[in-house]
Amino acid sequence: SGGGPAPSDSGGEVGEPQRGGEITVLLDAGYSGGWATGLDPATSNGTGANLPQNAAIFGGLFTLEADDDGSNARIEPNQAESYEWQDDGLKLVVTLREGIEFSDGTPFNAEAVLWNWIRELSSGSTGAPVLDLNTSLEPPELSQEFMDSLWAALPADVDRDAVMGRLGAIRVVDDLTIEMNFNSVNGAFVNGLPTANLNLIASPTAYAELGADQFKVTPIGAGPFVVELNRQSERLELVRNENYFKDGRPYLDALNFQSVAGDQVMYQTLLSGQGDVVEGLSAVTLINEARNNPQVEVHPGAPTSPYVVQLYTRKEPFDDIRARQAIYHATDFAAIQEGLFGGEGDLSQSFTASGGLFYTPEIEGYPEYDLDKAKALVEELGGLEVELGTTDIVTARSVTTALQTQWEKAGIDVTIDSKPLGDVITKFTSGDWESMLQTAGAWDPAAGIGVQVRFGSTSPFSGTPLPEGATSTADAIAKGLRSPLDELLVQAVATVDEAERKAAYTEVAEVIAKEAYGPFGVAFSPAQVVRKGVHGPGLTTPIPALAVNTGVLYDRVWVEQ
Amino acid sequence: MAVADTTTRALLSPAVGIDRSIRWARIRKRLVIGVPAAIVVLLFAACFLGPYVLPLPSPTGGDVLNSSRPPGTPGHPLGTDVNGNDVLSRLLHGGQASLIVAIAVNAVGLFIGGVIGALSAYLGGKADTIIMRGLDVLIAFPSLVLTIAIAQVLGPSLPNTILALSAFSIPGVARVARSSTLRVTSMPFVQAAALGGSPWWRTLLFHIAPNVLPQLLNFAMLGMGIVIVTEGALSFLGLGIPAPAPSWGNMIYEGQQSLSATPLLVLWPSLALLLAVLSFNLLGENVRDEMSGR
Amino acid sequence: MTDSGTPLLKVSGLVQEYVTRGAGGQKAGVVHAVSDVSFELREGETLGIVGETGSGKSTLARAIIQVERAKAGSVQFQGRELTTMSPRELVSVHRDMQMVYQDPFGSLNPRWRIEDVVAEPLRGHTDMTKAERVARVAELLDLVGLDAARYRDRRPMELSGGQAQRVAIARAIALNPKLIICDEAISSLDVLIQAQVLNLFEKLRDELGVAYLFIAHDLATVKQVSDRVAVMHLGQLAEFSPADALYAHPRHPYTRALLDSVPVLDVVTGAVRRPRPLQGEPPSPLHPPSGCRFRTRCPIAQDVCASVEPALRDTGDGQLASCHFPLGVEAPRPAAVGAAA
Amino acid sequence: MTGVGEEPPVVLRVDDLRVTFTRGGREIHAVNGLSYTVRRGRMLAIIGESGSGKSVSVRALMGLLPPSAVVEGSAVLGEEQLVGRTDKAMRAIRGRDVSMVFQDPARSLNPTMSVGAQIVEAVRAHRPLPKREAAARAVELLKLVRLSAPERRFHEYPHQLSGGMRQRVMIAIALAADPKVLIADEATTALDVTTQAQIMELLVDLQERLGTAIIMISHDLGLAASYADEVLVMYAGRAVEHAPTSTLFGNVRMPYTAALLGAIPQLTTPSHSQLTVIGGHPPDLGALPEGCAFRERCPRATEKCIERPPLEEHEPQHAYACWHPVDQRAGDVLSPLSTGDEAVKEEVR
Amino acid sequence: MLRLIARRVLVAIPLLLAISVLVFVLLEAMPGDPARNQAGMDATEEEVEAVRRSMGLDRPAYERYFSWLFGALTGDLGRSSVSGLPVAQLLAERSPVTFELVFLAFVISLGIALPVAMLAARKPGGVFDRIVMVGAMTLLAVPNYVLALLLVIVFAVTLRMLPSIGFTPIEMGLWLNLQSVILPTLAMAIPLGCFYARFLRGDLVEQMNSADYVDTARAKGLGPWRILWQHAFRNSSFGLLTIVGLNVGALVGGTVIIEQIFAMPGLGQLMLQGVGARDTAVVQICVFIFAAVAVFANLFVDVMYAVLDPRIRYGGR
Ligand SMILES: Nc1ncnc2c1ncn2[C@@H]1O[C@H](COP(=O)(O)OP(=O)(O)OP(=O)(O)O)[C@@H](O)[C@H]1O
Ligand SMILES: Nc1ncnc2c1ncn2[C@@H]1O[C@H](COP(=O)(O)OP(=O)(O)OP(=O)(O)O)[C@@H](O)[C@H]1O
Ligand SMILES: [Mg+2]
Ligand SMILES: [Mg+2]
Repeated sequence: SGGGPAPSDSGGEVGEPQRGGEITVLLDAGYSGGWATGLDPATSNGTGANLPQNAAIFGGLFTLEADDDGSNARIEPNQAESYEWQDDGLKLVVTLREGIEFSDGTPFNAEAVLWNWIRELSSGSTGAPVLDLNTSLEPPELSQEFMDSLWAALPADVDRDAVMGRLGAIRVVDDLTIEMNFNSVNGAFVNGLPTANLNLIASPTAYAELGADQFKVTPIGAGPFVVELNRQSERLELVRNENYFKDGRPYLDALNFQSVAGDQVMYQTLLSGQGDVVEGLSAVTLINEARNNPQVEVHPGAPTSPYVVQLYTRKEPFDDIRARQAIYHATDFAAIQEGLFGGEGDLSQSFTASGGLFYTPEIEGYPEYDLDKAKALVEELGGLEVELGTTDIVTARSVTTALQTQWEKAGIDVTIDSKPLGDVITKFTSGDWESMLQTAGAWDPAAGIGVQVRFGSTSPFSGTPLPEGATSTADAIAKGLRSPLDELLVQAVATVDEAERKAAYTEVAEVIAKEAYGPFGVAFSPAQVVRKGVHGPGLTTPIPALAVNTGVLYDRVWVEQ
Repeated sequence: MAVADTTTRALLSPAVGIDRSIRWARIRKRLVIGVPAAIVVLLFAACFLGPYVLPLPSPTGGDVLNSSRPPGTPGHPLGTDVNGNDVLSRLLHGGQASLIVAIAVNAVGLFIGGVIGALSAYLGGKADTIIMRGLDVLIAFPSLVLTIAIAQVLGPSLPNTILALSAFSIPGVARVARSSTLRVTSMPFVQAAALGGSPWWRTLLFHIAPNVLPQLLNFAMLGMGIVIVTEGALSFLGLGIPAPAPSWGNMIYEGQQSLSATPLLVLWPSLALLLAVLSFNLLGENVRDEMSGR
Repeated sequence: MTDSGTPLLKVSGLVQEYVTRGAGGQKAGVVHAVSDVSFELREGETLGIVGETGSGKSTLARAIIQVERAKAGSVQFQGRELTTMSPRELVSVHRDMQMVYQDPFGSLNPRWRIEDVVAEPLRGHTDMTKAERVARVAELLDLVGLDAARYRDRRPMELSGGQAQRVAIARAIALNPKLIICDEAISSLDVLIQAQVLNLFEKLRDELGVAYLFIAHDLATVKQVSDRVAVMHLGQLAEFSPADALYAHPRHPYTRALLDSVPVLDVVTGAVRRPRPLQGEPPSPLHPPSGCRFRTRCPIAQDVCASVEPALRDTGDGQLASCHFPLGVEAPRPAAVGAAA
Repeated sequence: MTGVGEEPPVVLRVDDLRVTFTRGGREIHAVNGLSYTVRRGRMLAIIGESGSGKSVSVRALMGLLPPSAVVEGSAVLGEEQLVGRTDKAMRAIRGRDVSMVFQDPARSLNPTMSVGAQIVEAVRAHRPLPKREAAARAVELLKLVRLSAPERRFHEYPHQLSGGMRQRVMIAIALAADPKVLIADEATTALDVTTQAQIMELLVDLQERLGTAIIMISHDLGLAASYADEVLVMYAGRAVEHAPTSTLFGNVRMPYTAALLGAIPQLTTPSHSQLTVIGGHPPDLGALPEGCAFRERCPRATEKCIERPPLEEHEPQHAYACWHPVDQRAGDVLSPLSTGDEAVKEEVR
Repeated sequence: MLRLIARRVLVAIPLLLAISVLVFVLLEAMPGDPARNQAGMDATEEEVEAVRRSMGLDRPAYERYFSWLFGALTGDLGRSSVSGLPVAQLLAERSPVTFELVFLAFVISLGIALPVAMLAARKPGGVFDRIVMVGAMTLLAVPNYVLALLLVIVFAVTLRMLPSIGFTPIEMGLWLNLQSVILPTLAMAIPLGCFYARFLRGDLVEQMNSADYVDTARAKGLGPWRILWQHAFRNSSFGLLTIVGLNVGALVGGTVIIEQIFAMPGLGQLMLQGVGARDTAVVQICVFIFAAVAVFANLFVDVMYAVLDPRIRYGGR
């Protein structure tokens, strides 16, 4: 990948990892610090956000790792030993590591994975990936015991035929091998796994013992830590899993997660000694402040998701490409990067950044900042009035304010509408918006709230034009219609070949630029701020954010004693 | 036989000043109202005239390349904020918003609450009971929640903020209005007015209102500070006057999100707020004391 | 009682009760503030009303002028029944019936100028022009002994108590009323001022022929202005007599007790008569004694007083008293006479 | 009433008492050199118009004036000088040597404390009695003031008592520590005539039984005449006439006193008789005129009155401050200003 | 006394019902679709419809209100649409935190107000009085969220004496529990205490200057403190009580912000999250509890009047 992230400020020699100790990690209550729907991967709606908790409790079949400078990020098998695509990318075969046990001592085997995957796909969690599974296969004979346990773990009103279909597509090959059969190639599937609930495998025995409600609170996995206390969305206290499959790990005796409201309080709490790590501090002023504080270290993340100003092309004013181009020409993200982010982060003309896959900093035909052109276009349009929405987060608010200023210089009249996430979602789904500042992409652009969600014509969070002949999103889905951009997006995942995918994504970026669907800007990743003496991959060495936040590898986090 | 004087005075004077010696008293008397009044006038002048008289940049649309400048930067006496906006300019414009909100909310509260309370007391009987029960509901209802709800339903904007905040200033005013109307209506001069053939509206307008209003005004003065502070609390919950338009409340809110890095951004609006609240309170109390001293 | 034509004011069977409420608003009892009071008042006559505190004097006044509607009974003024009148009709009645209150400052709106205060009834009841009103106000202020030029622009707080009370009187007489009700109108004034105001009342009576209902605690004051006097006790009329007769030979033991309680100083000789206090506590208006309400404190009470409520009746010389054993009257039972003598 | 046999000893000697308030930078001379003595078991009545300084003069003895008051002169009670004491030193005297009953019994009692507790408090303020004994003493006091069912009343609250009963409780409180002097500041003004007579009767009785000296303040000349041994008439902060009761009312010399008498309606005069009226206001205590303070309202005033007449015993035991005294015995009345109408117009200068 | 309480409770019932209707209406009026929120960002229309049905949102509003009311009355508060947990369980977890905060805030604010007001009223216009009253007015003007952060900076960050966030339940030790609530409590109690102190001081001074029974007490020879406490304060306490009663609503509502700053797992946080997610069952009951606390606080105040004021206790004559 491209240019590495800014070097960390840590300085000094990092010694050998030491065993023992305990840390408290502070999480933003508005995002990763909220786990109101619980930690059962099958029913949690927050799998994407609750990466830290899940990494600690479940570990995961696969993890995203990177070199110490954050480059060369790659998917590595963790509880899995390996994976292999077969049948031209239509069948994925995953082999598990031998000898892993859940923290309750029960075996972690292919059947357990099957049980989890079926639940995770069938329990109605909003975190469940939409997969094009080959459900036409006849399900194999499964033991009555297994089936009973599965049905007991599924919602009463589950669509039993669908479950049987999934049981046909996902099969246990042997005790350590499981396969998944697809109808179409999904080149992003494995890359997306670390943020998906399918990555998290919980103990079926424990589920049966604890019952659904309790399992949400104290789930049993095979990760490095075990839940000791869980106050939903407030505090999670974990202790070392003595049964952990990696020798000598985890280093820490105990790990706590504390949910805190807002950057200032998180930072303050860190300084007061009540926390050791702030996972993801995004207020630039505070990051700068922290840099000057000798008690703490600041480690910028490897940026993957640039800001994007999404434009709603299906109604005025952005149904006119000139209006969209005017926005492009009026937007000077370089100045914003300089002014708001102190020159940190990447400037990107597409939906990924230096830490992510398929990063292309410059896109052909991208309408660059050019105030005169913008003015001319606005004049041609006879003026332009725009509402610019944003999620109510400090940094995002600053960016919109800066954008407003820039756009107004071009004669565009801007009102800002900053709302909490829930309300932003409502605005999107009701189509009641004109332009929206969001972040696009992820480490793999297809993963998480990636390019498909922002630009696919049938996504409720996209403002790109509907496919020809479709009257609404639902209509398009029903008729199976696709816009040219949709086709490209499909292509980009319909192969497991990286080069092919990169080519397709470059084309996607070019189409977006040409059609002026939305200017991209700074990719800035929140920084990890840690107390001196805390080390670990994802904390003191950067790992690109898979979707929004970094997947810290908590089994390798250690503190100097 | 000073019986008469005491009853009348009691109506007009909720508090009795303390005797203070020395001839400071007279000077003090003037200062005690003059100083806060002067500060209030100055505040208004600074906020409503300042921006047009002083060579200040716009409070919004600052240059991001010129952000987070320290106080004393040429052209920016108080520096700039993260977005590169001039802090002094924001402070003065923010004052406009805050003062407008405070005055408007109190005006609305005073008018609606006053009318409700006065009518309730004046009508008495069933109407009074029904109105008072309704107010009980509003008073028991956590005001912040009500405000959040209204602000959510209507969306953040200056007029909606005023509306939402009024919702919880009304019941308080209504209560005060009711009790002092009750007191005034029980005064013989109101009865005398009826005997003098004054129609009810004349009585309400020319006898009751002028005697109830001072009390309400004093109450409103004390309410000014509360409104300004609460407007800030609304920002805290993502409501209130929408950014980038400044108000003292949302400046404090935005500043506190990086308080330890940029404490000055909180300090300036807080000081302005403090000054305003202090002088409004002092003015309200001293004017009341003065009126009672007559 | 009277032999002339229609009386100015005729009150009959007037009853007023208040429900008192205790903690939490539950009913604690009924105060019988005025119980079955009847009397008449002729034009230009002054009726004084005396009685202990809580005996219902003010309540009676309020019920007559209709600021509070009575529970039962009738009030006829100039032959018109007031208790059934609508508030609108009452407006016209108030032209001829005005009131002066105890607290001179309380009865003047502190924010109004004297001129406006006095002009208020003129504005409310007449359609005088502004100039006419100004002239009339000057006339009225002059009549009550205030220099119009000096006082018209002042506010009540800038007056002394006596001056303020005169303003209130000027307002009351603005429409040349037939009846003025004075509820303790001079009690809050200083001795010397009291005299001035009393003289003013007398003067107005002479010049304008006003009738008064003059309520006061002080028996001497009442005597000073009254033609007839009503003595109230616990909501009832104890005695109703021509003033001089009542003071010379009270019929009701209660009247006697009141008179005995007042120290008498002969201004000329300096001789004094010490009060002879009545024994016992006044009964609670919530639970008035059965029969005669005075019997618990009455020195001449008999058994019959506890069972039979005495009616107000003529005891000779036009003196009405509600007592089974009126004083100074040849009574059927010698025991009673002996006790009173 | 007086002068029979040995005069009882003097308990309180007030000499040239002066009280000055400072308000808004102006000095208000509320009391301007007041002197009198009170003897054991005797009653002194102080009468005068509103604002003549009656209350201020007695409150000065108790140290109950606000801090803005400056008290000068001397007031010796027994052996103790009352003027110039600190508040703390005054505390030991209040209630024990001199105590006070106020005008409005409804407001002078703490509505939140039982009657008994308020008396016990007064008892224990000066004698460290155990609670039980203090309570017994309180009941005794209630009996002393002839309150019915004292044991029950002990536990009742002021609002449960009638006005007269409340004033009896006030008197009980005032007597709690056996004071030498009891000050009754218009103690009966707020009461009914019937109750007033009862309370006065009680005071006289206590005075005789306990030997307490009483200073009684009143507007009511008749009341003063009926009960007091001596009467002192105040005007504008000064005593203008002072004599034993019968002497004074037997022949009023001071025109001001005569004016007061003439203005009061009498039970003995017929209805609709004219009252004698004088106009004008008491002088502004912030700017007292030279000479006789009553001069400007006095129908008998002459040039001479610009010089202030001293209060002197012009006749045996009859002191007054006037150059042109009236002689009631000689039939002097306060003409020519009998109707007061003209006077009314003179009112404001 | 029992009758008084019973009466007041009876009056409170329609009041609470009216409040519950008001909450319901407000929640209905808020923009946003709970079903959509629940279904997530990439759910299809059909999925949303299904969620809507499963949440019962397809029924008319009044029907939902009555079924909620019926449920609440029979002890079934429903489940949070966000976490799927029973609301009753959430309440059981959350209410102790909020109640502890509110209770302590009251105790501390009164604990500040009483002595300060007494000392100030002892010598009105004196040095202490002036300093304290200006100080009180100043603190009153500082928003509680700023005060909270300042407290944290001083006591948690700089002095490291107290935790800056979080709540330690009382089961883990009283001291730890108190440590965790002291800063949030102070942030609420200081402005409130200043308010009470100002009010009480004014009332006390007025009593001391103009109440006749204070004169009586002085005439008895009582010392200034005893007069202040036994006479002036007793009578001032009614006014204070009224103010306290009126304030409860505001105070309880104020926990919304304080809990957020201090990461306290209380009702305020729960409600705020609920509002964001249109979690009707949760918001409904939270607001209801807040209102009920205010209503019952006023009921308590009324009863206290009766306890403290013999005029009410023993009725009139
Ligand atoms: N509005 C009211 N509600 C309840 N009771 C009342 C009301 N007004 C008067 N009373 C009661 O009615 C009785 C008569 O009261 P009223 O005021 O008429 O007496 P009064 O003779 O005027 O006494 P005072 O001489 O004290 O003025 C009293 O016991 C009083 O407590
Ligand atoms: N605290 C004070 N400050 C200033 N002046 C005062 C104060 N108290 C009393 N005075 C003045 O002192 C004068 C005498 O008042 P005082 O109360 O002694 O009169 P009084 O004779 O008792 O009258 P009343 O009959 O009305 O009780 C009055 O003019 C009054 O205004
Ligand atoms: Mg009355
Ligand atoms: Mg006095």
